[in-house]
Amino acid sequence: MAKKTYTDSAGKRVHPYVPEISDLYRRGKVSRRDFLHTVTLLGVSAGAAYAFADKVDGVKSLNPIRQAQAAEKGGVLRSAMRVQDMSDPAVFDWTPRSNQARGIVEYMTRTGSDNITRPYLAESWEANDELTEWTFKLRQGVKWSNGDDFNADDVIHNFNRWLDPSVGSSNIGLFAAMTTDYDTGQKNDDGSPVMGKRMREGAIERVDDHTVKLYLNSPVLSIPENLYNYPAAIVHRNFDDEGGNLAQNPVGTGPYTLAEYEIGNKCRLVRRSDGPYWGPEPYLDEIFYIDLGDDDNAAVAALASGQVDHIYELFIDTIDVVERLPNAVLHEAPTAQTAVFRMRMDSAPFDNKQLRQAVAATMDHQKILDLAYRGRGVVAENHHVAPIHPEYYKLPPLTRDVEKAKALLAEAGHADGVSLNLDVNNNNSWEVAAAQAFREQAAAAGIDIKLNIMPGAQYWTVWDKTPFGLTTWTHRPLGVMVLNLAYRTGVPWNESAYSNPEFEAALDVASGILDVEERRKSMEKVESILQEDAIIAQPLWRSVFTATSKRVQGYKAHPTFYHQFQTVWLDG
Amino acid sequence: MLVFLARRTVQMLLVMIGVSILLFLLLEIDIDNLAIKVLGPYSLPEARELWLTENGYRDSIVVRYFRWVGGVMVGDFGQSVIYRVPVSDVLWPRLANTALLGGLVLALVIPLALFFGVLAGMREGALRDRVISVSCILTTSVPEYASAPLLTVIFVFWLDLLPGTSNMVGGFQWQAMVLPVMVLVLYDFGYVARMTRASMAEVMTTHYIRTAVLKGLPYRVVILKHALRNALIAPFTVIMLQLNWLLSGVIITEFFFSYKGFGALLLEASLNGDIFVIEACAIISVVVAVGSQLLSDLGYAALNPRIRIH
Amino acid sequence: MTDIALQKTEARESGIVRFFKGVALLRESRVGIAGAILVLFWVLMAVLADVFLALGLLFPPNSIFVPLMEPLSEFIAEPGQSFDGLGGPVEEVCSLITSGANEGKYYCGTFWLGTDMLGRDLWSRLVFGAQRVLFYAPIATIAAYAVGIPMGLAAGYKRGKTDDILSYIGNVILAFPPMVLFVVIISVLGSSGVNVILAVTLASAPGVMRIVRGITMDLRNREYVFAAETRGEPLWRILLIEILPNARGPIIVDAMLRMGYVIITIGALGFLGLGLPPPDPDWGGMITEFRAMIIAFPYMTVVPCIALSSLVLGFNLLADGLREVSLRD
Amino acid sequence: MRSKNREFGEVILECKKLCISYFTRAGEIPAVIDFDMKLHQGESVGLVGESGCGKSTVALAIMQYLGNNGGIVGGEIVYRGRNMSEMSEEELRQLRGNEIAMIYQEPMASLNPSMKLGRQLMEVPLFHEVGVTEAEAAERAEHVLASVKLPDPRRVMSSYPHQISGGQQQRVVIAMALLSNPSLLLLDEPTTALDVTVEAGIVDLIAELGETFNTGMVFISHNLGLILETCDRVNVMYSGEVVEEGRVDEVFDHMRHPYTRGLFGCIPLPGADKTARPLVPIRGQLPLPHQRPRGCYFGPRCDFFQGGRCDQAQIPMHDLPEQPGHSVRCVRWNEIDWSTYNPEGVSTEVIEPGPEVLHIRDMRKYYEQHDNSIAALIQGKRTRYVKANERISFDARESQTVAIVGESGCGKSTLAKVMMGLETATEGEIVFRGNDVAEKAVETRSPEEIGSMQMVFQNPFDTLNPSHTVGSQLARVIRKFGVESDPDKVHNRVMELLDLVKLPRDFARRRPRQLSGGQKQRVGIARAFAGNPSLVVADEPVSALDVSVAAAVTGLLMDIQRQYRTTLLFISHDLSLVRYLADRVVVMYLGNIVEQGTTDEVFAPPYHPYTEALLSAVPIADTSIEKKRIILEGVLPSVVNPPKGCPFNTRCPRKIGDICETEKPPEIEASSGHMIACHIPLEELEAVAPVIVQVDKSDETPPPEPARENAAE
Repeated sequence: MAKKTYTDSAGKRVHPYVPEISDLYRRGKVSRRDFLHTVTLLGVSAGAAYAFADKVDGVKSLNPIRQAQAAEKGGVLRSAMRVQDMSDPAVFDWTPRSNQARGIVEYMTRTGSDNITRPYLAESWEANDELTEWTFKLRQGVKWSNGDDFNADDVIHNFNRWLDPSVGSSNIGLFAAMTTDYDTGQKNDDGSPVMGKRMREGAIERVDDHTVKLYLNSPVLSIPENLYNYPAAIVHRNFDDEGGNLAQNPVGTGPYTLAEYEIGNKCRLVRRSDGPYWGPEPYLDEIFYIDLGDDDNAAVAALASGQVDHIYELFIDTIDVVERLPNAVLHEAPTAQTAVFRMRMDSAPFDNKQLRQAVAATMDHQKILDLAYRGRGVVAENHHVAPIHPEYYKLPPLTRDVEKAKALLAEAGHADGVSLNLDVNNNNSWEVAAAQAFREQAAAAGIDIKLNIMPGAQYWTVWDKTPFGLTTWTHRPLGVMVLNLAYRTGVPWNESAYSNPEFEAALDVASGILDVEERRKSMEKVESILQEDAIIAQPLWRSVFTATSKRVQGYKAHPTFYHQFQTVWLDG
Repeated sequence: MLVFLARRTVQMLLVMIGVSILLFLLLEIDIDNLAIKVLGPYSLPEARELWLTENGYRDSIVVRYFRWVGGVMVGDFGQSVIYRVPVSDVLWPRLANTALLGGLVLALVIPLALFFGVLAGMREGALRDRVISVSCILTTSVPEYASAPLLTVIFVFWLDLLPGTSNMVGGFQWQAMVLPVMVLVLYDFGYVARMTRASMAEVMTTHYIRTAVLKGLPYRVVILKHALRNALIAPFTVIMLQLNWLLSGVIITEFFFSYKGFGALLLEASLNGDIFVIEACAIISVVVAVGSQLLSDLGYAALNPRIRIH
Repeated sequence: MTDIALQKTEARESGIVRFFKGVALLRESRVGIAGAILVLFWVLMAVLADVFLALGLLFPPNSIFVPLMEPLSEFIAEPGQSFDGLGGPVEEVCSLITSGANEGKYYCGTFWLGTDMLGRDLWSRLVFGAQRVLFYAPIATIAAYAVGIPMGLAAGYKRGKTDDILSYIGNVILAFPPMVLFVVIISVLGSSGVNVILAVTLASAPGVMRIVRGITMDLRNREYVFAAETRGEPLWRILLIEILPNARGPIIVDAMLRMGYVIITIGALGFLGLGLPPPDPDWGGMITEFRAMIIAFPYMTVVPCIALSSLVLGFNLLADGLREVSLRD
Repeated sequence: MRSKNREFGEVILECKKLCISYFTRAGEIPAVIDFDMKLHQGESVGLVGESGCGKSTVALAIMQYLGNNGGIVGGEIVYRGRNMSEMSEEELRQLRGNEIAMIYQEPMASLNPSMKLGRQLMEVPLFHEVGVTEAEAAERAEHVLASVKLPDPRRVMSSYPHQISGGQQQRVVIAMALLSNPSLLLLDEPTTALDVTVEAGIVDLIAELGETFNTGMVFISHNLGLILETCDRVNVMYSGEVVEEGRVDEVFDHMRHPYTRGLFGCIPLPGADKTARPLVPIRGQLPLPHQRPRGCYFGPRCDFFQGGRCDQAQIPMHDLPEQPGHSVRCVRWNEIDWSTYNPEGVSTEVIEPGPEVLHIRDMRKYYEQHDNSIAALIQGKRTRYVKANERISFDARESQTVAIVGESGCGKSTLAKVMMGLETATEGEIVFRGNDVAEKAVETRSPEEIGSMQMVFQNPFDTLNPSHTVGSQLARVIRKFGVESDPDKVHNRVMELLDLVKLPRDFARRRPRQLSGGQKQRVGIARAFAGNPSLVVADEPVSALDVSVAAAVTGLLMDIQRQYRTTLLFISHDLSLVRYLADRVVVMYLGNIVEQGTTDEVFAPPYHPYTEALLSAVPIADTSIEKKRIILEGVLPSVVNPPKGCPFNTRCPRKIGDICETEKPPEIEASSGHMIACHIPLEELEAVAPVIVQVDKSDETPPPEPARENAAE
């Protein structure tokens, strides 16, 4: 079948799926959110996508990027956040690090708090029908703070860095379709060579000064989204030659530069004065990150006494307090962040499926959500796909069934009950609370869970080894992303030692389907298998919270805590 | 005197050697764990092995110990895992902050405790003594982590008088010192005051005080010239040893108020497995503690003429 | 009467008599009485907690009912609701309300101090927390004495090399600020009840040793010790029979003070998240747990703060009273 | 003794019907009842009595310093016509240390340890006299230090108390008291904490100063001999009351109160003899203040007690018409016929000593002392020797009492330790019943060996373990020594032992806390005799007891010794007691034996100069005794650094020359078994007059001034 080329009103090519999904949307088969999310990923501008959606829905939505009226310029935004090492953006493994760098270096794309990905340093992009070739048009007229022009060389240099195993960037996993396996030269214990991944020859092409093209060896829809993943900030092409340290040599395209920086203490970004910023000038003169330690209460107390204007993340315990503070605003963002009680399939007694099912059957998801998270989220269904994921398929709701759990337990040979040790990390109080609530629920079926609460540092040394642990997973825009990361045989993050060929086959099928509706249908099987195998008992998807003082305007909480302060200004 | 000083210094060094061995054994005997702590939980076993070999951790434990001690002696504590900078870069500023906090606390505790202790001990069993003693027991019974939230509720949320944290990133703020200092003073004051009281009360029953009174000296002179110096000998040692307790209390208080001090650093390091920082903090705190003991010995000798000639 | 029988009944009778005499002496110290009352209150609560639970006066400490109830609120359940830890269906264990706004619902008790965010009864947790702390603190204290007393006796009696070595070990440990030692130990060993006991023992034993050593150095010059030596009594007998019983006065006073400090320490470890792991109710842990909600629900934090401080205060006052009485004697 | 018939000035202090009480939780406890006293300018009044009789309370009441819980509840103290209770605090302050000064029992405790002595002295003029400059005060202080015969006053001024010896400290305290030239001096047991030879010097000084300054003195002591030497009048106190008062000679020679009489019966005066005229203890015990009987407090212990008279109303003082100023608190004061009352105890046969039990030859005990100072390291002299015992040789026979006499630091306790096996001898032999035990530590001795050599200790308050009952402590010893092991037999043996020391059997269940000092000491004796020992070492067994109790315990000890034919090694500093009970005497000084022989030999010339000084120093409560006064100069040398040559050469009043400083003195055998270690030729020593001379009592003329030897100066 000959390929039909679609163009938009401006004559620009659009991906063939765009008209299709537009049609589905018009017919009500696809949610507004799914529609916006997908078409923007496929290169349709957010403005056009919103306009189309507005037309269909007959509403006038405000463009979320530009809604500031009466914004005042100037001021210092003081944000309570851990201040960490920020020397190399490619190896960032913690969001606060990227936030420190966000004002200095920028990304190719930008995903808003509405889960919509928009152009940033890339002006536009398009993918071929198979989603294996992606062309990015770079914005022109962007200048580095050292006066150089931003061009394709910068982008290619960054890809080279990310996909060079010696750099150690986690981007290598996100852009795995651009890599090839190679022999690292080291030997495994069994004598087989240790294989690594590195950039495939010809995976990236410099089309012209402002165009690059990526060649993938398998279809990936999330490339534009991945380009906003926190380690994907674009650094100058001479980054490595000039020391490879952003903190010491803060060259970037962003509107700010680094004025003060002390790990564990503070990080101050000030408006750059060495040349005009390519985009609209941000309102804030300075962004000042203040490290108040791991203690949430200190941050709240600081907010209460006006020492900070913004808190990076609020834990659930403090939201009552913040709601009561006269000068504070609580911001909530629903996410696909979760924690799973995961059972390691290769360790007794969890090698017994009935036992795992019994454990899962005792869980009252709603109650844990209410108790441990004040109901601020949605219940999860033991399959690690969230309702906000576009491919989410709604299975029949899970109900707690203590009798069934007892029966399963008896089948598993533990008619008199069983005693289990659960490792829990105490970094987040809600996890400890959830563990305690679950413990009481399981006790009703004769499952005695002993909680082994430990500091995060300790937990993260055993998280992928302990037979029974409560592990947090962060937000990812697509459900299959986590499933691929954590539930395939032998992948490094497969903390539950899960191995089910049937599941993997179903997941392969689902991952290869572009059609949202089709993919969703195929997810039914994926989700059901996971639920049935009961390797995780997953109570909830949580909202995340940040807080600002009342003088902070134009702020929206981001589900992954990425700071987008371009639209933020301060009153008074 | 010099002999005494030299002997105490040698003893102090011996203790330091013991402490360093203890710490080293506690924290660095399990080098695989050390590698995980340093390189992170996601690091590959090969990388850990490489790191261990490259950094000499496969050498014998004795060699490693001396290498480590050698580093510590010249102020090289290694590289912080969380801060990614040499430990000393983080440690010294933090220590300076704690010194400020501790200095303020001592500056308040010493005069207050001595004053009230002497006042109470002057007339043992009198109402004044009872009120002071019971108040001291009361404040000593409320640990820092109980008084800190209570005082925060009162002064930060209700009265809105003081800032709730003392991070001082925006520069020094005296207001931010008030709560941490208050919390530590409350807890520490009672102990020193009661020691002073006990010492004073004991001195007041001695025969030489009777001699002084029956010599016809005015009461004021008896107290100031005869009782006080002798009564202060015991509290002096207590005050210097108090530094040790202060360093303990500082961990909780700094944690509570996000004060960027040495105690918060140690706690954070230990929660995050930043072993070299833990080692450095522990060593430094012991140096401070043992050093204060030396000072206390010297002070004791200065106050107590009987010690001098021995 | 035989000699041994005589000795035994002697010891037993007089032991009891002396105990009551000691208690009676305490009567003469008002401060001591106040301390004894505070300690006794919590000890009774701790000992009787399970009885109260059986009588329905307390809820199981970890059972989850209704989250975030204010103090004094009544536990009203809808028919058909079920709560683990109530001991049965609402209809059976709670009383039916026959009039008023809640007519037709069931009254299951009162949350005297309200409930926490997990819906657990705060008062019950406080009482069971007392049980935990009054379990771990005495064990840790006794363990510290079990280690410190023999060391102190040996060092104080033998002097010389024995003393040098034991004192050196003590000095090394005492050189650490206590909390630094706790943090280091717990961060190496991990947090659990046993490790808390271990840490406290390690950190306190040298202090005990110093005290016992000092007393022993004084007592070893007593003539009855001299007499025992001239009889050729074995070392253990001299230490345990001749010296130790006479050191009990100061040791008991010190033990009371130390107990207070151990309670503070356990609380501090709980506060720093290094203490007894949840869901065991732990006062220090409760303070941390609720601290975040201090403005919204101040009583939640204040109550464990007061409970802990009152128990510590009790031991401190008791020690003061005992010392006062023992000095008078 | 002070000269009689001295003229005194006006009355400076008068106590009228003084009653003092302490207020305790148990209620009001009367400490002093109905106390009357008059003191004239220049007069010296003694208060004498056993512990707890209230004598110190009187002194503190005069100072108006009774503490928080004491108070004058009746009567008044009038100082120069003014009632002291009505004085303001400031007036009192002006009086204290200025007009009324006090000298205390423990000089070390009475001086501020952290203040230089000069400053402590200077405070007196600085705070009492207007316009005195520092320089003047310092000059005065230095001057007064010289007047109390302290060498090098300037050095003393800049010293701290711990840097000078105990005797010097007491001189400083006296100097402090004299600085303002007080008209009244209160001395509370000023010499009790000091060695006898030092005591003699202080007593001498006080007497001399009292006369020079014409000061009124209240001298408090438990020692009748001291009172005799220092006072004009004496008040004998018993349980808070004065029972007899009068001029010293009248009271001592014509005592009328049974208690006074009893007291004298308890002290070993030169005439006493353990077999012929043993001491007579007062029976019973001092009543506790809240358990005093009605009427006469001494009633229950009195041989002349008459029910219905003595136990009715409070007894008033009765004046003796024939002796004005001599009064007595006894209803039967003129009824008792003392001439027919035979207070002597039951005399016993003299026991012949048996075979030799203990044979010590050339025993040395050196302690090594490691000097870790840097100076010592440099010089290479890291080890120094403390010569605690140097060449000790003496023997003891069965049933014999051998006394070892010496002052503190003479090495007698070390000797006891070596014998008991707690230390092993450095050299020499200690042959006990045929076995050399010199190098046999107690752990290596058999229970039988241990049990056959036991010890009675000095301090009744810690001789018994307060944590165990009397019975269990005795039972332990019985089992330990293998005397009995069957529980019933052990129990019986415990009962026997209690019978032996004349304690009720139910004491077995008591704890030491419930026993008095004397009772504890009896248990201590029972414990020592539990293993049927052949040798008992008694280390100052009665020195901490009151005289009446001491007499009883001494008597008991000797009874048992006699019964068991035990050898008794009696360590003591009390020469009177030694003379009374010992068969042989060994005199030690600084680790060396300076003289040994039978009691009679040692107490009569030829003396070793040290023995001579010691004898002269002991106060004797007998008006018919005349003594030479020999005051030893200088300070007792340290055992760490003993003098070369004769150990006594630094203080010896008879030093003959350089030889004393360079050569060890030879042992002269004065007669068989009487050895003297001295360079002075025997003839010269034999020519020395006896120290103690009993004068004829029928002579009513006042005795002459005590002879003063030139050597004393």
